[in-house]
Amino acid sequence: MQFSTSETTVDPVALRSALLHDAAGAYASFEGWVRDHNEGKTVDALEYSAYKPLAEKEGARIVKEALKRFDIEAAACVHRVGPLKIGDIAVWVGVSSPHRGAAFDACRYIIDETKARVPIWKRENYRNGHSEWVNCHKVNAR
Amino acid sequence: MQFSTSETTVDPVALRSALLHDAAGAYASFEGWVRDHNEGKTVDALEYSAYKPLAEKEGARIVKEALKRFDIEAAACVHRVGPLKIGDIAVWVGVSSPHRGAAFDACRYIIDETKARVPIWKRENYRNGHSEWVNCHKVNAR
Amino acid sequence: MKIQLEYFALLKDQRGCSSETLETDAATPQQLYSELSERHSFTLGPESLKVAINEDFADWDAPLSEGDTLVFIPPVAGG
Amino acid sequence: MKIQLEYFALLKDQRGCSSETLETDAATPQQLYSELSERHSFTLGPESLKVAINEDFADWDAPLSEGDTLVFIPPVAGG
Repeated sequence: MQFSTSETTVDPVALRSALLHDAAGAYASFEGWVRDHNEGKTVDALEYSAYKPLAEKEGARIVKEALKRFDIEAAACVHRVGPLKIGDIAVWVGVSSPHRGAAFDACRYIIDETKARVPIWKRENYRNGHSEWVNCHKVNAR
Repeated sequence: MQFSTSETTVDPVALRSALLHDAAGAYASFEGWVRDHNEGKTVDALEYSAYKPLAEKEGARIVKEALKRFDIEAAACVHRVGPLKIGDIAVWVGVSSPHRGAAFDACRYIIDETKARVPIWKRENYRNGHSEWVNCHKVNAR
Repeated sequence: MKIQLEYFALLKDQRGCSSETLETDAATPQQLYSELSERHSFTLGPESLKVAINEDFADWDAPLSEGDTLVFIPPVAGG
Repeated sequence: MKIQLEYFALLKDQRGCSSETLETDAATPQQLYSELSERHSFTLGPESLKVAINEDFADWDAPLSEGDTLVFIPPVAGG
């Protein structure tokens, strides 16, 4: 599957293996890691929530767009859902291609479009006791 | 070590671990894989040769430049030397940073500069019995 | 007609549930969001939301049909 | 004076060895490459090479000193 959501830890090694091709000379990958802070606030934990059927449909469209736009061999993206800890992989993107320019461009396209278009939401829990749905501009007591 | 040459298989998992930081939210990596063809010729095997002291010095300079130019946490690059097989990792670059733009930009900077400046040479052995030092414009009988 | 609604993120918190079936006369998502927004004091204006009908993106003025599943999509924050 | 030379890639193949110590009157890498190029029929012109003296990049017209290690660097092809 070129785009999937995952309730369990993302394994970059296994995911990378699926993109190996003898004809591919370049491999670019991206990982989004859960950070310990955001906009000056200390983050203790967070969760991702997805509207799963549409997230996987829209994600698959994004990967297909990348395969069409760039000269690449293969590409995939996995996004975690559920509660995550600091340092966990929140999102993983991998692209293999004949040459490196296309691998970088496609990798960046996939993560940029995923962040902009895929219906997944992040709730951050801060050390100060508040939590917030990121980008929804509203702070709620935990 | 931020830049090294390696006689043995490159292990992206171990190398990635060294770049983990709680403050880093983004990780971009690049791998150059040995391809089975180049410019229309079938490649059976190849070797990399390095002028090691200067390669490691120049490589370290490149990584330091990336740390200065881009808002990143950590970066590293390893280049294989000696005989390689199809599918082997020839070069690996990893960068961790607070935000993804800088991770991609720094990763690309390091691989571009490494390919342009670091004294490492590639000899490809072709199925037709010839071999060639790539970029030296001279075909020798094997 | 009956419309199935699913709520996510801030809308789910403000509605206090993740899904409901509504009997409504609203002809479009726009009309329905306007009603719901008033009833539940949603803080997100329609300009910051997207709409999905039956698991695909749709226009705010798409016609609603009996049995449709409708989702108002708050600003996303994946990655 | 004595200069230590190391050869890599195509230059190593064409010279037939990876290093040698030379007694030379050449004052600069430029003069020395010109001599060696003629002697060993090197196919790479100086415009496609770089120069390193004592493990760092140097200019073609840098002065050579007794005991220097000199490397002519063919077009690189890492990655």
